[in-house]
Amino acid sequence: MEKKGPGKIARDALKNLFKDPATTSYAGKGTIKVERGYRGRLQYDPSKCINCRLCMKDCPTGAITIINEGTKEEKKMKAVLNVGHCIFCCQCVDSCNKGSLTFSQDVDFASLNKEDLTVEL
Amino acid sequence: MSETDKNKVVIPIGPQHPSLDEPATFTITLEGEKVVNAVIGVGYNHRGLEKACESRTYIQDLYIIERVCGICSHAHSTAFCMAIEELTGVKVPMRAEYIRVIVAELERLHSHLLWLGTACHEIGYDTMFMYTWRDREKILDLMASYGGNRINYGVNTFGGVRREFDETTSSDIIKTIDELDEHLKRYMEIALTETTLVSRLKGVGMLSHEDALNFGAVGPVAKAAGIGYDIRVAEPYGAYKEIPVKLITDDRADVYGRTVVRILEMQESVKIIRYAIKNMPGGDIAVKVPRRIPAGEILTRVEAPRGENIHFVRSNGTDMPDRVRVKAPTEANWHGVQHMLKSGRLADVPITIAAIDPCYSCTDRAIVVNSGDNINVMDWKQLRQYSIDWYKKEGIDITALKL
Amino acid sequence: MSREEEIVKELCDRFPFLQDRIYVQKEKRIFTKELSKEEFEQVIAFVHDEMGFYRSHHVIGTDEGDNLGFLYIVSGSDNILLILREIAPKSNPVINSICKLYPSIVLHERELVDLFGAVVEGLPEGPSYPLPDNWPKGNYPMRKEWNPKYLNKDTMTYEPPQEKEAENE
Amino acid sequence: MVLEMLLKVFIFPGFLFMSAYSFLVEYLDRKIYARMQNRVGPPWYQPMADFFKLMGKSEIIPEDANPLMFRLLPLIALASVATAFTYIPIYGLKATSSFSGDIVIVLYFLTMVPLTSFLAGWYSRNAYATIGATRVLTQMFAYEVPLFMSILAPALIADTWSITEMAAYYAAHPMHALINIPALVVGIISIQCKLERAPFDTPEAETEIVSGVLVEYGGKLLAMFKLAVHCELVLVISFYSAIFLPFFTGIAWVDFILYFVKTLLTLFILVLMRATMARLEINSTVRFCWKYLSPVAFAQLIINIIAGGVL
Repeated sequence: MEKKGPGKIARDALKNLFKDPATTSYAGKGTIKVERGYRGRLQYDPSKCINCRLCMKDCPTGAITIINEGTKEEKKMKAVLNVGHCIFCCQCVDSCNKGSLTFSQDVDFASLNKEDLTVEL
Repeated sequence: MSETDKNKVVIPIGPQHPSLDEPATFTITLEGEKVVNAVIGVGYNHRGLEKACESRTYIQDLYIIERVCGICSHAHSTAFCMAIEELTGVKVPMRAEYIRVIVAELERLHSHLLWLGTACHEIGYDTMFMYTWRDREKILDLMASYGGNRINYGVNTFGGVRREFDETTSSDIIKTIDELDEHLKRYMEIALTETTLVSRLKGVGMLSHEDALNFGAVGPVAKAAGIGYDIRVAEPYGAYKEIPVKLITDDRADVYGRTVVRILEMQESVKIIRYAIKNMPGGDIAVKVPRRIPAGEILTRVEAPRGENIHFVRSNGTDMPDRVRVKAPTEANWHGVQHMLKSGRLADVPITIAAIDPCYSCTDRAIVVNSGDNINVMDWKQLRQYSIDWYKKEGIDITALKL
Repeated sequence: MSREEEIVKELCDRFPFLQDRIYVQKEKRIFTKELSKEEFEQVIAFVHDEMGFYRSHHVIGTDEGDNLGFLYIVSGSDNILLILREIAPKSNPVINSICKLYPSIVLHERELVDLFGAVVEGLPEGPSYPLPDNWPKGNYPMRKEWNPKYLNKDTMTYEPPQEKEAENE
Repeated sequence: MVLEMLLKVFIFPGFLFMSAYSFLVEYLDRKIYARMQNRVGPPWYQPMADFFKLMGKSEIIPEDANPLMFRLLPLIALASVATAFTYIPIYGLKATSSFSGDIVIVLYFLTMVPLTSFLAGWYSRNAYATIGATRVLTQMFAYEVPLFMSILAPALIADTWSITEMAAYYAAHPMHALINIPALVVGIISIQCKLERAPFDTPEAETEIVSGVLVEYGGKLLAMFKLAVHCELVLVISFYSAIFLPFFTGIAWVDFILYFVKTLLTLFILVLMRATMARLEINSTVRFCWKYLSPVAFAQLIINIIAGGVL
């Protein structure tokens, strides 16, 4: 047991002077390190989609919309995602039985206009 | 701003104040540096989550419940999942239960590290604050790589967990917690020997054993007052039925006791994670749960990092719940805070409030953002125009300036 | 006999009216069916004073159609949750505060006042919780008939559709 | 002659040098602090960027405040620090202006800064600022005595009240400085206390009283106050190193480099103290100063009176 006294953390503080900092400077030059399993923007494969709309039903925020622009026989599927509403929980990926929805590691969607947040997948 | 009544000064701490992470008002009446009265006002974060849950399906609710609290999101979603699983009568695979425990303990680690950091910041001990947050970042990275997000991991689903726990994840976790264990030992050493820290924490925010019982304190606040009340031990759930958990208590009953309890709890969590990874059974990670939940009512309890979480779910046989009620640990501790603040000193107010690890969102839980048209959100151009107009009113024409 | 059954027996012996209205749901959970205000007060005083249920966890408000239900959760050192259900008609939802027995319940009782429109007698003075100060009077959001769609957030008034139609005509 | 004097007072080694050096000191202060905490820290131009940004902001004066005093106080603080700085030898052994007794003058100019910040807090008419102001005064009573005693102790051996003459004495007898080691320790703790830095930052405790006395200040006035505070830091470390680290070679430019070495060393110790301790409560600060610092400083004073007679 060490003795009591002030300034006990000095040892660690002085050691850290000679170590690389744990933080990185981001502004202007840095990049975001995205972890392996991080849930980012959705990816949509229209060929696999059967228009069951389970993803729309399960989406907690109503961010995703599946639209069939073609006819029932000849499907022309489209998915529209409101990134501003999406909470990246990826429940839709879990709900999709056909695997037409997956998530990517793309996380950078900042935009100055509200309209830009609605994207077609 | 100040009301002077003879020698008394009323100081408003909040709704915005550097020492509060979230809005709440503490109206502190001072006599010199001494606090003679404290009135707590909470409710700024009332978001109507419980009402929102009633008009959504269970699967949608799961994500709302997860967002009741930013820190103990897993504890809330576990309690909710347990309620649904009990109502439907499905048996969750043991592997899933183990994964839930690992995530829960990682969450406890990052919550307590966060607490230790903010507590040190409140008393102006910023170096320790930076160190603990540096370590916390590693755990958040682990959560991001396993769960998929740093805070709202979304690990739970009804009937199990959503992601397979692979070899890389477990080796990453072991590596990180080994490193963390070393650091925790050092933090404990510092907490016990650093005189400036001890002098700021000892005897501050006393809540005696009797008072703690009387006010229904939970979590580390109760544990520091010598009350061995921990749901993991009192009513083991999930994999805690198999994993040994050592109950941590302390009899100091002050902020210092709470600090010690939290550091010891972190060391205990490290042990639990090691045990759970070593003894994790194989098998499925989830079973299917029907969309319609049979009618009934259920009350589940979970030990969140801050204390006891109670979830009440009443279903009426449809795919939407009839009533969901979330009781967060901070709610139980508010009453104690009022008591702790009185007779303290102004300098102790922030640390006393911080010592219960208050989570205002949790407490207030319950307005949902409607995606209606009447919400007044300005985009960049509108905002720019607004500021130009505002300055014009002040007599400055920004557009005329040549820069 | 398990501890839960002992508690049920003790309560039934003391209060005959509880006979068929108290049941053990599962391990560590004892529920009662609806109790009137008088009945509830007797029981809660008894369990607090004589049966060692010193910890109050919560009071949950529920909407039971024409009535409001209040579920009081208390427990003692053996960690068995006793859930007492008090009931009051929506037209006159008056209940008594139990903050004399359990001081920490005040915040939860205030919530009943704001969210369910319960009249809690004996509640100490203090700020309302959790609704904002400009909340329209007489609106109790957790009641089933209240719908967040009709709350106008700009003017903070609650405009149910009938009135709107009337205005249109 | 007049021109030379003006140059010395305003450009080098006077006001301009002091402000420029204060930016460097502030940068090093923040950078070392950050690196000790395992952070990257600010870039070198950050203090200047902060200063010029604040200078560009409009000034807001609270309705209840006295506008004249509110505007005047930062300038008084800055002016008193700049005046005191002229008595400190920077380039060579001789200060810009010196007379017998300038130690006392510098000490009194040093108390001007807490006094102005007390008045600033008091005239802001804000609850936080008022509490901050009372804390500033309370703290002043705590550190004044040990600080004065520890600084007067070396002067007793040198038998002079002038900083320049004292520097000359110790340059001639460097070994005599060793007697002053207890005062050196007391001195550095009391200047930390004087500068209101952790663990003695109670008057501006951010998490308790927001930022204490400066809570209502913004824009140019805040920039002035901040500059005054950082110049005070420069002044204090220069003063401290001139008194306690009296190592001179007699060659002006070497001494000038030595001046930087000495002041930065002092700064490093101040930063280390700031980084490794938690904020004390105001009553603990007072107790600590009176119970430990003052007796040590007093003992040093007695030793030096005796030593001054012997040497």
